[in-house]
Amino acid sequence: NFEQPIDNLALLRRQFPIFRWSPSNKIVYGIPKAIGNVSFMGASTSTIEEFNIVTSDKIMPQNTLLRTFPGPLTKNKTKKKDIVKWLDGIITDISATNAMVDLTIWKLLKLKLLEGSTLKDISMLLYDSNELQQFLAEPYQATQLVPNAFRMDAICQMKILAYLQTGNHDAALQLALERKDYSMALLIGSLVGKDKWSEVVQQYLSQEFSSGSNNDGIWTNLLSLIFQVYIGNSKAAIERYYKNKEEERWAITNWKRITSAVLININSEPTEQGKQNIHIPPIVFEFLVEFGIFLRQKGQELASSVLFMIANVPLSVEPVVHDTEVRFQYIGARSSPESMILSEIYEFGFSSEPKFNGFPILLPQKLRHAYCLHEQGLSSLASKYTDWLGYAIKSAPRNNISNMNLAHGLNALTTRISSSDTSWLGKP
Amino acid sequence: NFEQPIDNLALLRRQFPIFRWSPSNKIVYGIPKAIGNVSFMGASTSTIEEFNIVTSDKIMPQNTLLRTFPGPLTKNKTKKKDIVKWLDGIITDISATNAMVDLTIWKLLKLKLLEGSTLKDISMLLYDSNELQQFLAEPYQATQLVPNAFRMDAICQMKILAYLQTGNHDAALQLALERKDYSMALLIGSLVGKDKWSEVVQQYLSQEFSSGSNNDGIWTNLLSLIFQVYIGNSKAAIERYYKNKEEERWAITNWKRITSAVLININSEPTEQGKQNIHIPPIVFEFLVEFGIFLRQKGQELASSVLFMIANVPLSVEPVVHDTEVRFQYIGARSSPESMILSEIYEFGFSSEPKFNGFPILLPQKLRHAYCLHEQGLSSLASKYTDWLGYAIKSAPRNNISNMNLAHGLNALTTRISSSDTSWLGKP
Amino acid sequence: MVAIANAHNDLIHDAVLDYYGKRLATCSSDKTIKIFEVEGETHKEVATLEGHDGPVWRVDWAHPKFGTILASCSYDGKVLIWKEENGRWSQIACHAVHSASVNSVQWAPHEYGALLLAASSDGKVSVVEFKENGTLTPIIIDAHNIGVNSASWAPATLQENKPTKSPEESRRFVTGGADNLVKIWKYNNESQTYLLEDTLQGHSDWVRDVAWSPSVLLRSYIASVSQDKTCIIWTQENNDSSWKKTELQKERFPDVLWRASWSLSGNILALSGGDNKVTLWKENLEGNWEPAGEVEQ
Amino acid sequence: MVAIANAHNDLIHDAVLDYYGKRLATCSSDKTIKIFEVEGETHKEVATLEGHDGPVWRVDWAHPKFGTILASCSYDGKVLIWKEENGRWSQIACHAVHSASVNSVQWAPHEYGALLLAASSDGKVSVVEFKENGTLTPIIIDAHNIGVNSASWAPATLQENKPTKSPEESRRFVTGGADNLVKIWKYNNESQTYLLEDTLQGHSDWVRDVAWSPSVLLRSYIASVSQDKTCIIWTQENNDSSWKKTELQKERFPDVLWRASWSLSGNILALSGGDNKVTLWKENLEGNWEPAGEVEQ
Repeated sequence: NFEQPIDNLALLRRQFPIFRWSPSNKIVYGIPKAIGNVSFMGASTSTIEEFNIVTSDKIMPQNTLLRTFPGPLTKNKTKKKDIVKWLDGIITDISATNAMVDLTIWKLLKLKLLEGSTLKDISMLLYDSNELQQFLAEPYQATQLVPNAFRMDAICQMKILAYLQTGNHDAALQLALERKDYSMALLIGSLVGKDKWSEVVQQYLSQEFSSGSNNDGIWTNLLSLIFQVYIGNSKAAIERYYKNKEEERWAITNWKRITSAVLININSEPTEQGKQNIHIPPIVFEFLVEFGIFLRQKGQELASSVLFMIANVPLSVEPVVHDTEVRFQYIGARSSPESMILSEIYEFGFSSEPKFNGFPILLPQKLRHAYCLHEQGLSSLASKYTDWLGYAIKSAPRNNISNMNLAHGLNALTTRISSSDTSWLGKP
Repeated sequence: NFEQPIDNLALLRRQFPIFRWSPSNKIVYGIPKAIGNVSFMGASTSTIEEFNIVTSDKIMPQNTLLRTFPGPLTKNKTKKKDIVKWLDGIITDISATNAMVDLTIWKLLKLKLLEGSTLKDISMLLYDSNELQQFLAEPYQATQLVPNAFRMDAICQMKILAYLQTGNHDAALQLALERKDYSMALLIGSLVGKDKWSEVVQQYLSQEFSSGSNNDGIWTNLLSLIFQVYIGNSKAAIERYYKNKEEERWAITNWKRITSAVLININSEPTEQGKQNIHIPPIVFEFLVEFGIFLRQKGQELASSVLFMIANVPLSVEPVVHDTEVRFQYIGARSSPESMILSEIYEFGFSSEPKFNGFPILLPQKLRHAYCLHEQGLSSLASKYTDWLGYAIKSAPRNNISNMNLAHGLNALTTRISSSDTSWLGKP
Repeated sequence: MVAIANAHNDLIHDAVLDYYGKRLATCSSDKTIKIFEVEGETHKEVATLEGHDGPVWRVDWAHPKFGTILASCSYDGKVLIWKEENGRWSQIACHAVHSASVNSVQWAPHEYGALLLAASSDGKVSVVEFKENGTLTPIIIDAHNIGVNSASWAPATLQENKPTKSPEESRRFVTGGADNLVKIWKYNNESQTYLLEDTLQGHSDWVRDVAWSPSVLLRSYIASVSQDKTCIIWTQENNDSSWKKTELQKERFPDVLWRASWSLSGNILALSGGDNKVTLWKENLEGNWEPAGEVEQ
Repeated sequence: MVAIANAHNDLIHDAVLDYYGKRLATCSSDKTIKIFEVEGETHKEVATLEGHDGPVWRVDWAHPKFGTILASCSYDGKVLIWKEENGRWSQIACHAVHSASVNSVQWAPHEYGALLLAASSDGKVSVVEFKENGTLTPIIIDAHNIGVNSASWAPATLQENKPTKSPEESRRFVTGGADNLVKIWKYNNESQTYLLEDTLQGHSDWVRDVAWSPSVLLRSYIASVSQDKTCIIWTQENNDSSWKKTELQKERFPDVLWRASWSLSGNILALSGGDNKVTLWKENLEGNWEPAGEVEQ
């Protein structure tokens, strides 16, 4: 575009639409009647025949979430079953509007609030393994057992024992692998530590399962992952996905099925009565967090949020675990109304913990929630939030920048709400 | 023996030797000259021609341990290297006197006091695995690999994956075992938990190693034990020895070799400078304690003491672990001078712990130590112990029965020491 | 709804409501500014402000705490300040530091005082403070070669200062130029001027408008629209990290995008396009921008 | 070393030193008791006590806090108490509750007062307290059928009482009988007598002597020696658990074992055998008993 700089002359030839928000929550706009340039070199005339002034809710799409959400959620006051009921309605609404929308997060939050939910429920939400039952039900023609693998002879076995009695793991392992005796190699690997164990598992799976199966990738990867997770080696297992493009793609594509398989393999403990939260064993927690970090770093914000939510990671400015920069601050894109509401429900799920007092990081998002309500013309709901926030700010440290900014923003909003209430266009 | 009760007439026909200790630490004795009955029905005449009165040390065997031991050992005062030196002397002495005596405990205490000792040193003390090196050095004719074991086909593999995705461990494990694919069975076992894992390990070892080896018992038992210990399943592994007589015998006979094998398989951590105690991982601690309990319950007091000592179990009236009645109160038979001294050295090994103030349970044994010294004519050493005990009792709770008895016994001894000192037979 | 018909006879370039939504100012290629008062469903034209020598591009109302004050900018290179007292409008100041068309004018967040930001085709932006004693102390910055089309203030936020000092305001604004660039500027206390903080490349033709989202406290959002028929959303996590670029939609718009305007909450972005449409946009949960309707006449 | 020659002309059954080791009492089938005073390497016979009508089996010195007092027991069924005052010996009491030979006599730990334990061939043991007013209040217990050969006090120890009360003494003794049994007796405050606490079976012939180790605070040790040529060590972990039996050595001794005597610390056990030998024994680290020498004339 080597056009000579011709100042804003273009503006003189075009009437474009005018649209302006204003601080008063009112909008002025004017749309030209005719499209395209005004008459060629002729006298310019505006085709905006009329300006309209309306309140913003008149032209904004009604946001059902914002309008119906029973927030702000308050410990000891809001009832879980009310939120569950609300979630049910929203889930029905969304799927009626758009069958393609992924409702995983909404359904996960519902499960987390519902009494008696199990890890199996969460697993089934991510991947309905019932479809596998049919495959499993197919009769299997047991073939004659014909030796097709290897084990060590007696002398080798004695050598293994001797190596172990001298503490020489490496030599023992090497001998077992040389003789392709993977059972023995796995046992020795279990002695040496997580890293060695993982290495042997990986080697075994890739050697013994590389042929014959038509989707070997999933087969080997998923098995390997499950076995490594349950020996507490999630971090190393997931590190592979960072290094290998193919496995990275596989992990991103199949994150739900992977997570489902890990969750369903948690040995069910006897359910403790009155226990609110589903208990996640530390080994599985490690998997959820490490996989969540991986997905986040590959741009899968929502998937990573789901994993963090299953793991009950608190929303915070602190990194999820100490050796990463990844933080779980909001659910999804924080500026969206969905994010506000999901984060608030998630936060509420923690309120059964005795000392829980809310996530400080959510305060700005709640202020934004109030702005959005105000903008949608839902002033009384907005006031509920500003009242709630006013109370929260009072009990927060004063000389904290973020709280100072919060107080400033809250003050601006309350001023606006009260001035628009008394203005001639305000609601009665 | 249907002999008519004939009162003590037998006494009238026999002159037996007279020997009496007395509270004064002096002894009176008279030995008859002639042996056997006095003249048949004849006039009875004593053949004790003479009574001798001597101080007890004159007829007691000199106890080198008691005489030379640099006790009482005092935190911040006694030097470790002095005890190590003394132990060296004692070890030389004992082995010079009796080559058959087991010096394990003495050498173990020395290792525990020596800076820079490693778990490998302890392992080698229990069993010198160097003798295995020769066997390992023998050249091994690698034979052609011929399939002699089994692995699943592709369909089976898919079934395993499907079972795991539905969380059905049992079915997956059953299938793997049916197809004799132990590698897969072991992997699945690792998912299910310690008990299942142990079961599979056991099944695998007994199936795959029951033939061809000439000492399969040791082979299978020891391997099985090592693998179970390192997955944290020592308790279950050792429970087998209680149930199976043959394994019980094997475990009792080979306790040193077994313990050595477990210790040498601890993955060496980088040695922390200035760390006094050898670090025992919790998993191995569990083994040491459970195996120690087993040995104790099978009457192997000293062996069990060695295990508890390696595990750094404190001497206490409390059970070693909560689910047993077994206590580690003293090392060996508590009334023996060896036990006193070993316990005191063991106790001293803890004195590098900042708040350690001695094991209260050792106070009575130390009082006995003082009595023994007094009896041996080592009055000034005895006084060192009574002084030490007097101080210790002052800082102990007064209304405790054991302390009241202790104070009473200490008082009796100090009275005796002072009265024998001033008596005409006392030392200058 | 209030409908005001036939405000000007020539092209109309801007229409702005005041803080309370009671006054509307419009401006036009006919060189005039008109003031309407709206009350309920009625309105009346109360003034026609004449003073510019060329088309008037933009107008902006000052915060009511400074009085009823309007700023305007024009092709004639001037920024004029207008004030109403006792129902009478008059020009109270003229800010004439630019040598070519002044394309945008915006009052700063009221917390900073009566501070005006102007962008000009002479390649410069100026920030001028109207002090109580009537003096003007303009800061003039070379911003974009060829010309600056638009400039927009960031909302007022506090930032950490040196450990010993209390927090200070983080005064920033964004500019969009005929060099296809978007630039971020920040006030520097030591040099007493605005320094370039970041240069954002993304457009392939003139940047027509830039708008900094008024929403405080969460991350910063800037929308830039261009002659290249695209809108880019620029986001910054904290006040000091780098800016991330997101295209509003993958496909180009049918025509040039002229203006961008954020709703008060920052929740909705309105774009004025050369295809005569005003389209609304919102960010969804996944962080993608999706249509939120279209404004119909 | 002090050597005292030819004390009696008939069989000698006992020889006992007093608390300070300054006086020796011996007793004999010649029905007399002799008292020797020892000083340095010298000794002199100071008294011959006559009063029993048969062989005198055992003598025992009371604790010096009660004065210079000796108890003796005899085939004549009597226990006599002797006292020295101003260098003169006299019989001060006669305890004659038994209907057959009294085979052993022992003063209780001095903490309990002047309490004497006697064992008789009439199958009974008696505990008699010599009160300050001169009265005797004997407790008589059926202990062993056929006859009791020996009885020995446990050392004085305190035991827990009811939670609200202060600790009480645990008064116990052991008896060995012609019924091959060893029995443990314990004083019961309510019934004001000694009750059978345990019966220990292990010997296959008359138990000739029992000796309770004087060592307090660790576990209790009792040695019992028998006509069956064995010695058994009975141990009890706490004052209330069951007794564990250990044979001193696996093989039988060459002849009957007549007497057992513990050293003050409990560390050494001396056994008098029918083979004319006094052998010494000690417990080793493994809990086995091993020889610790032999006493030579």
